[in-house]
Amino acid sequence: MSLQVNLPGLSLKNPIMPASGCFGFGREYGDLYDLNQLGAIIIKAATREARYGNQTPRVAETPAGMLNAIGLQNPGVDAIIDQELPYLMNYDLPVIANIAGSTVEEYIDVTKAFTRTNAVHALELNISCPNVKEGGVQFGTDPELAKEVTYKVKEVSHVPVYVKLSPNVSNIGAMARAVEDAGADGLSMINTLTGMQIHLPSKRPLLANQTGGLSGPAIKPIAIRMIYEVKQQVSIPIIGMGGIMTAEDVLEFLLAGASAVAVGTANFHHPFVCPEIIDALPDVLQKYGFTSVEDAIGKGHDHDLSRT
Amino acid sequence: MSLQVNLPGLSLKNPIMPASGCFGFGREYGDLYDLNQLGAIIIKAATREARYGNQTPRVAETPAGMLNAIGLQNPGVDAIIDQELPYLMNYDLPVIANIAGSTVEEYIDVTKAFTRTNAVHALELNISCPNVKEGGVQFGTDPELAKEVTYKVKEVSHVPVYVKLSPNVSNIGAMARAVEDAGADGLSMINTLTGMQIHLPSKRPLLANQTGGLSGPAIKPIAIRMIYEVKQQVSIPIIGMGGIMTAEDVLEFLLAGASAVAVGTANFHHPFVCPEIIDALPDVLQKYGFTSVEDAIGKGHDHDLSRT
Amino acid sequence: MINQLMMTIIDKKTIAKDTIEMRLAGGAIVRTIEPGQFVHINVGNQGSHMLRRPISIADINESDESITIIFKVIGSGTEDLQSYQIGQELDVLLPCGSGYPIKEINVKKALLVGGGIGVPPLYYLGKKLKENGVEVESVIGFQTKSSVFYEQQFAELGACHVVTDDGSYGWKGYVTDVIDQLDFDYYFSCGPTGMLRAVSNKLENHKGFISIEQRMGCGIGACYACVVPTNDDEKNGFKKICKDGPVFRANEVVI
Amino acid sequence: MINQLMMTIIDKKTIAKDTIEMRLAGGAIVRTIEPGQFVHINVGNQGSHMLRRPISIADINESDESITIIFKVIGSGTEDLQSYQIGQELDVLLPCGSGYPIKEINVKKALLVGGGIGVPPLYYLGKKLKENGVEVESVIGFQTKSSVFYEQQFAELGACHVVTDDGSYGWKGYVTDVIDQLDFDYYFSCGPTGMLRAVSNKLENHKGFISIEQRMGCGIGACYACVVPTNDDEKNGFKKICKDGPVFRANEVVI
Ligand SMILES: Cc1cc2nc3c(=O)[nH]c(=O)nc-3n(C[C@H](O)[C@H](O)[C@H](O)COP(=O)(O)OP(=O)(O)OC[C@H]3O[C@@H](n4cnc5c(N)ncnc54)[C@H](O)[C@@H]3O)c2cc1C
Ligand SMILES: Cc1cc2nc3c(=O)[nH]c(=O)nc-3n(C[C@H](O)[C@H](O)[C@H](O)COP(=O)(O)OP(=O)(O)OC[C@H]3O[C@@H](n4cnc5c(N)ncnc54)[C@H](O)[C@@H]3O)c2cc1C
Ligand SMILES: Cc1cc2nc3c(=O)[nH]c(=O)nc-3n(C[C@H](O)[C@H](O)[C@H](O)COP(=O)(O)O)c2cc1C
Ligand SMILES: Cc1cc2nc3c(=O)[nH]c(=O)nc-3n(C[C@H](O)[C@H](O)[C@H](O)COP(=O)(O)O)c2cc1C
Ligand code: FES
Ligand code: FES
Repeated sequence: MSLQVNLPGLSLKNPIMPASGCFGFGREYGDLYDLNQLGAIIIKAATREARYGNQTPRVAETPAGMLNAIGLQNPGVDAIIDQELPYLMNYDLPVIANIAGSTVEEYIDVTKAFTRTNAVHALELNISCPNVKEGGVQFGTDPELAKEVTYKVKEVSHVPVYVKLSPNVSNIGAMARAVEDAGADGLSMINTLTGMQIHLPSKRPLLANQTGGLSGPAIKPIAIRMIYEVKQQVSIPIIGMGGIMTAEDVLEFLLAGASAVAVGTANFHHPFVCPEIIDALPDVLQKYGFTSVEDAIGKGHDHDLSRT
Repeated sequence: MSLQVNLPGLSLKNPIMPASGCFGFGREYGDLYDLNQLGAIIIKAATREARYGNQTPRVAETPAGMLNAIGLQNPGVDAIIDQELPYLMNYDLPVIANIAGSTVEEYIDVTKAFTRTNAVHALELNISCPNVKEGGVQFGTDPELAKEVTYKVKEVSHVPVYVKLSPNVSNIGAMARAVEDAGADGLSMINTLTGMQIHLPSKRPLLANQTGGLSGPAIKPIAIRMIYEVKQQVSIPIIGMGGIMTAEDVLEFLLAGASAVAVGTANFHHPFVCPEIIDALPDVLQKYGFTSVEDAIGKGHDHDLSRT
Repeated sequence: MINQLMMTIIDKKTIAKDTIEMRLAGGAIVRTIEPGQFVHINVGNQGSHMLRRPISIADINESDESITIIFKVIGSGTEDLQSYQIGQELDVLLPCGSGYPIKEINVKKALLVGGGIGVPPLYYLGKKLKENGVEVESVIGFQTKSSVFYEQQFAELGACHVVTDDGSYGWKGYVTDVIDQLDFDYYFSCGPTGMLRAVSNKLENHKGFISIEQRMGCGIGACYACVVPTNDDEKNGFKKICKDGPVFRANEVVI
Repeated sequence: MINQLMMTIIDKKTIAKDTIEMRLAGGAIVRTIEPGQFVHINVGNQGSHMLRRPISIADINESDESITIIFKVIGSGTEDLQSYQIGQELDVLLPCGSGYPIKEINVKKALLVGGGIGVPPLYYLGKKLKENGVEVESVIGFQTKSSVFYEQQFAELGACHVVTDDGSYGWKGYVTDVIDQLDFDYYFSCGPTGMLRAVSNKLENHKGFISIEQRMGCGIGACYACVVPTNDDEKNGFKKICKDGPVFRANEVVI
């Protein structure tokens, strides 16, 4: 059973990768299992300078999900290149660098910094982090801004660029088409939905940042719907994510139109979830009549017209 | 402990009401318990003519939630007035009629029809049902259209009008301000988020309508966030809903800024949930230091500035 | 009147592949149950499932006021249900729906036609019919030998023909290959939609009742999840399977 | 190395109001545990909780390779944990975090200062210190008499002073009312943040270690949920409580 998937810049031995922000730069999970099992790794968001991020508490548990407001804590792109990427070069593992910023210039600068290294195989443009207040949200909800930042990053990037879409929009298709027009090589979807939990004893929002991003199984139906919708409107490939816990979930994303998937929150619930999904995937594909991963991609769309 | 809440057109003995579409027109739950225990009832959406709705399957279970695509099945506003409302007049129970339509004219006609009766105490304008394809979605995501339909319905309504907002938007605050400007007496939020589930054996969307509305505890953090955000931008009262299962959940909605709440999906899980929440509410309010329901409304906002 | 009860599991057996028989202690209410009605079960130990699962009532034991259910493990809800042990309690709504109207019809010889997990409700129906002096013959179909259950129980009610898709047990083929060779004045059928369609087509000149399935929300008639169009001329005519059904006159609804 | 184990519950007792002591059978790995480390437990029977719950390791029993945890039921996760019975298995990550570096310091007389659910990790610490010939004195604080636990166990390690907020047992007041009258060369403290702040202020001229809590995601250092700023001049300096902690030198981090 072939799990191989080829995407712009990425030759994946299987379609499973940890999602950005949920796997650090790989070291901690690398202590638990051999990262070479993974299809790829998406590392934590990089900004131009080091950021401390938000105050704590930064996470809350919700029904079948969680909220996070880490706030893009990271040591800055240069430190990531110097201190984190060398560790990952020990592995035979495509690296996708997630980049964030408050201004178009910051995105460009981070992208340029990554051109210094050949340890990164693709960029994931995080235009959707709901926890950055200085304007990050704007990029993710306004098609024109999304287009502009995509276009400018493409101009300076030496590797393919995937744009990560925010689900907090009225029209996900319009966002997807805008970034495709601007030259994006692929899409990542979805990022978290903006949510809040109020802590009853203190009568205030539990997260110090007040709002946080909702992830986990709770949001899976939204992710599936958005991927299904976008798949019909663009021709670039989609990396799907949002609540994946099992190999069955992966197949659901493939059917909806994702060509590969990322696993986020599930790593916290079960640290070995990625290799376990990879192990289980061939049997699940076979059970539902597929002969390879590529065979399943987008197959949830074939029946559209046959249904009454 | 006073559970009393007064809202435009509605004098509620307690803030708990079943949500539209989850309680029919009251008969079935009226067979299980005395509906007089409820604060009010929001009845199933009415359209001008009878509608059959979508094909089945119409519901799917999701992690901590469900999808529905009923498609506004109802016997039409005249039949509702003649055949359903008389049953509810046996109770001492404010009735909120949920109204839906594909065009502004349909909303106006349904509103006018309800002026024939004095059995309805308020209208809930459903501009957000994601399952109506002929344009219903448009009203819910475009502030200008929402403004127009609100304004026109207000012109012909003899009772206060609550506008039910869709969470499938980039900017919930803008929607809320638009309908407040147009004269809405209150807001209902949130309706369901558009989602999808793919049925692996058949490789197609499980719901015949393909997409459906996501409800239940899964969406509670999104509801709380949106209510919290809107509360800071409007001065009309909010009926909150989205995933309420317990009296603690009710308090969370009150703190976020809701003045009353509606319970939807939880009725399917546990048919006696509304009276049980009403029974439990006084102790929960007291546990967290409140002396009445009104005392708790909006109290989650008081600490905004004191937090570092 | 529908009740919500915490019912204690007093017996639990695997009676065929992935097929569990459970007995639940109820109370006086079980005496009011009619054949064809169902229970709506909260299968989650910790609210892990938002929707209840509809399961037919397969038998009533008046002496200890218990009901029997038989279910097949096909997904996450029935898996959780299977994990309950004797002595534990289940949160159950019952009795739901409208059963076979056997008091309102004049039947001498009944044919029961069941397929897979559609077999259980026919057992209590058959028992009641026999009690009322009706002659009962049954055809029950399964995928394969390991899935067969309750042959003995049905045989006690009258002639019982077992059919398997692959012929590994009983007759090979579908229930429809057998039923038109039999003699009866009413038929009663429950099973997958495809089977019900085939049965009601084949027996279109007979009077009969079918019991149908649909994904449910409330299970009590409030949410309109489980509607089925009616076969008459009324525009937008429909029935709710959870309340008006699951039993309908053959050809009453469009399946 | 952190392991994921299915650990069998071999003992379970209520030792104070809402306070449960559980023993979990581990295997050889328990011998590698240092005082102050914690386990990260998947408390949901059916994946009902996305996040694991961090609970300190209160004791190690080398003979049967088991660990002891003591937890207070304060919310939905600890309620589910409480519902597990002897014989059932728990999905546990262990050992997590960095413990008290007792091998690296030269301590003769140790003061343990614990508050509420901060008391448990100090017990294994005290045991190890005593094994190493260190004199141990402890001050453990609780809200009220019914919450007090492990007085006897601590008394076996050395002098033990119990304090309750309401004076219903032992000394009335806070642990800080007692500690500065005592003589020691290192202190070790664990408890609510307010208490830790008060203790480290009061004892600012002493060397000591504190163990702190924060809401966690991964529990292994990957998600940055549990950071705490460091007290040095480095810009953006921080530590991860789940990995670099939960034990820190007093004044190493900003609490
Ligand atoms: C009136 C009625 C009586 C039934 N009686 C029996 C019985 O006696 N024995 C038995 O084994 N099964 C019976 N079923 C089918 C049973 O309800 C499903 O097998 C069960 O709900 C599957 O749940 P799951 O979580 O294991 O499957 P999943 O596929 O994981 O369930 C997902 C959702 O789909 C629903 N669903 C899936 N299959 C069906 C189905 N066939 N009918 C209705 N809803 C479905 C579930 O209730 C749940 O909401 C009956 C169904 C109905 C409507
Ligand atoms: C390193 C460490 C060691 C701990 N050791 C113990 C111990 O030995 N005994 C004990 O009773 N408790 C201990 N705690 C606290 C324990 O983790 C919480 O009481 C528990 O997580 C509460 O879960 P809940 O679902 O019952 O509460 P909820 O309030 O329902 O939990 C909601 C979320 O908040 C988190 N949370 C709530 N309170 C705390 C807290 N104080 N610290 C961290 N996360 C919290 C939960 O883990 C969960 O993610 C420790 C915490 C940490 C960080
Ligand atoms: C703790 C946490 C941190 C995250 N950090 C980032 C990030 O830095 N950049 C980013 O693009 N997405 C980030 N995400 C979003 C995830 O990559 C993913 O899109 C989302 O969580 C949905 O997937 P899941 O449900 O599998 O977690 C983060 C999510 C979590 C839970
Ligand atoms: C089966 C079902 C039918 C619904 N029908 C309607 C409707 O007719 N009109 C409407 O405004 N909202 C409708 N809703 C939305 C609910 O009123 C409510 O806004 C939403 O479900 C969130 O609340 P909950 O999580 O408590 O269910 C429906 C929801 C469900 C689950
Ligand atoms: S399941 Fe709700 S009406 Fe039938
Ligand atoms: S909990 Fe994830 S880094 Fe500490």
